[in-house]
Amino acid sequence: MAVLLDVVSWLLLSLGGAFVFIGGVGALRMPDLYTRMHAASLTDTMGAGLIIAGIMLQAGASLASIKLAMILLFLLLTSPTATNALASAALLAGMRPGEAIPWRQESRE
Amino acid sequence: MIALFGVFLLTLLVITALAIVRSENLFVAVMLAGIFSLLMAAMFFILDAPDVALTEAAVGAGISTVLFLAALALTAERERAGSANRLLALGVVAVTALIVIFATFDKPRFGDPAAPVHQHIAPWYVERTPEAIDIPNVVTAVLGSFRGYDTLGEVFVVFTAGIGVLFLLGTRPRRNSRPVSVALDESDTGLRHYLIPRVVGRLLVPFIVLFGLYVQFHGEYGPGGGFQAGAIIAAGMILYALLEGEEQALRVLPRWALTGLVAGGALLYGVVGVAGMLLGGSFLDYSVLATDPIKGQQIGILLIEAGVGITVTGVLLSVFHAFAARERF
Amino acid sequence: MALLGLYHYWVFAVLLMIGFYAVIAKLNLIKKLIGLSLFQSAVFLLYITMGKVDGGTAPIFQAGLENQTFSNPLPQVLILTAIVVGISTTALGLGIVVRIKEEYGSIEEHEIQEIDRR
Amino acid sequence: MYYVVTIATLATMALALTRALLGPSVYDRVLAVNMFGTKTVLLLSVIAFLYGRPDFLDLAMTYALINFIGVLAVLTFFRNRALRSAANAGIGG
Repeated sequence: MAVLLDVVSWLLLSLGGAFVFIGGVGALRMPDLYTRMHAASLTDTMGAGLIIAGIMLQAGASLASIKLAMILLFLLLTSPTATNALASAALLAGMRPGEAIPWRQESRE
Repeated sequence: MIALFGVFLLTLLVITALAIVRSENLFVAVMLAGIFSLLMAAMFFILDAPDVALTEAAVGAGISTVLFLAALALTAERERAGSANRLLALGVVAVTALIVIFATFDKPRFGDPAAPVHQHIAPWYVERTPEAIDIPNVVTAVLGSFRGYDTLGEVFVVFTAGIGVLFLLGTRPRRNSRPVSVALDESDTGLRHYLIPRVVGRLLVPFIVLFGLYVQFHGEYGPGGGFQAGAIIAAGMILYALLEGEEQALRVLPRWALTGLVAGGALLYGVVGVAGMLLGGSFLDYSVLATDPIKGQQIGILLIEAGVGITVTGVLLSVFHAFAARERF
Repeated sequence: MALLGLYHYWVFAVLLMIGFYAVIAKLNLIKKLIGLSLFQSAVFLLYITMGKVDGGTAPIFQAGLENQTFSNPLPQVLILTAIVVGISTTALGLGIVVRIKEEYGSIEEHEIQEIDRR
Repeated sequence: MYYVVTIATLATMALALTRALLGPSVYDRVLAVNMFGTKTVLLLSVIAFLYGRPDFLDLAMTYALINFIGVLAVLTFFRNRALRSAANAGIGG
């Protein structure tokens, strides 16, 4: 049972790590602000969720697990909100989605 | 392995610092300073200082960005081109850098238990804490009791800085100095029209204040204490002010209450010290506060930490309101 | 290992000098304040680095850590208070800069000096 | 295995920092700062377990709670700037 728990938790941790990294690459490589935002939010939802779930399995039923659950809850509340606020600010300043994407510009010409 | 993580973080720190100094857009510099603070907190944590990391987190994550942005809104967003004698400055910096780096070769090896810093009084603090004060967090014990006089000084510096900001920005500016005013009607203050941030933010405010109180009163058992708690509670109230507009925040916690907090916390600290004198001990000696000296120490630390937390909350909030009010004139 | 220890000190020196450069070479007053806080952070880092002990852990007692060595609590106490003092004094500095902007209409050092000379 | 997660997080931090340095717009930088903040939450919680001191999770909690105040401050900043320039245009016109 303990081995199974370990295997599952390591699996979650490495998957989470992979998602975090993929999101990071996306945030660097995507062509414009809004697509980058989409990539960055992947690290906060999938990545953070899987990693914290993995640590929780290691921590077992303890105060630490409750704290981790709270951290995940707050992350899931604040991070999409922050992205939303940022998108509002960018739209307010007149940035339109898709303008920086190369094929869009070609098709417009 | 963890040491290598530390090296990586330190390298990121240097890159960030260079970028901060190079960027001519002050807004970008402030954003990068936010990253710098995050890296600093992670570094403190790796170097076994969770208390310091918590302080950096509480101050750097919200308050320092908010204050710098408020100052930028009142001044200018861009640095004007042109610089002082850059070559001379670079020369001075290079020479000083050589001297400082030369001095590092004489420093004790990193992490050496035999280094002079660890010989003098620090081991005594670690040894004496269980028998004299009996709380798990040695940092809080040293901060509150062994070096309580020091902390009193620091609290008064924070107090004085807060009073200074109030003196500087509390007066009304001359009318002609700021011709443009942001005229708003009551329903349009803060971020009231941004539904999602408003709903989530309002939900979070009580949690932040509650967590601040936890940090305040859990400071004897884990990382925490008055300085961190004050910054966290102030951050929660600043969030409320950002969402609902500053007038609403001032209705909840009016200016006279803030001034009361600023003075009351420092006063509480001083009164605890004087109480020790009146009960037959010396200034800031808590052992006489209860019949059992250990109990007295714990009561004393609890009280002065509360004083610290109250003053820090009051000062940071007063400073925020002073800057925010300036923007509306 | 020796190089690792020196790296910590060198990063301190480099950060200190970056902050110092911003303070003396930049003309913008807010940039100077940001540089000053970088300088301050470098000093914080030095103190905490010196407090670290090999194999030590944070100086907070916990069940099961009876024979553990602890890192030095003293630098942590000093820096903890210094961070909060630092933000208060930075706020004071920003207040002064805002007042300067209102009186002179500029926050660039050479422009302010020019106005003063008139 | 904690090491793998830590390395992934640190690598992502480096990527986010690169995005913050490259820009191009200020919003990209704000996005990078926000992303950096959540990565710090993960890093701090993993290292707390790596050190075997899970009671230090309070730190990660602090960031999870108050990190987004910075983004809201940015939103307020841009909103007030837009209002100011609108008022300016009103006076000018």
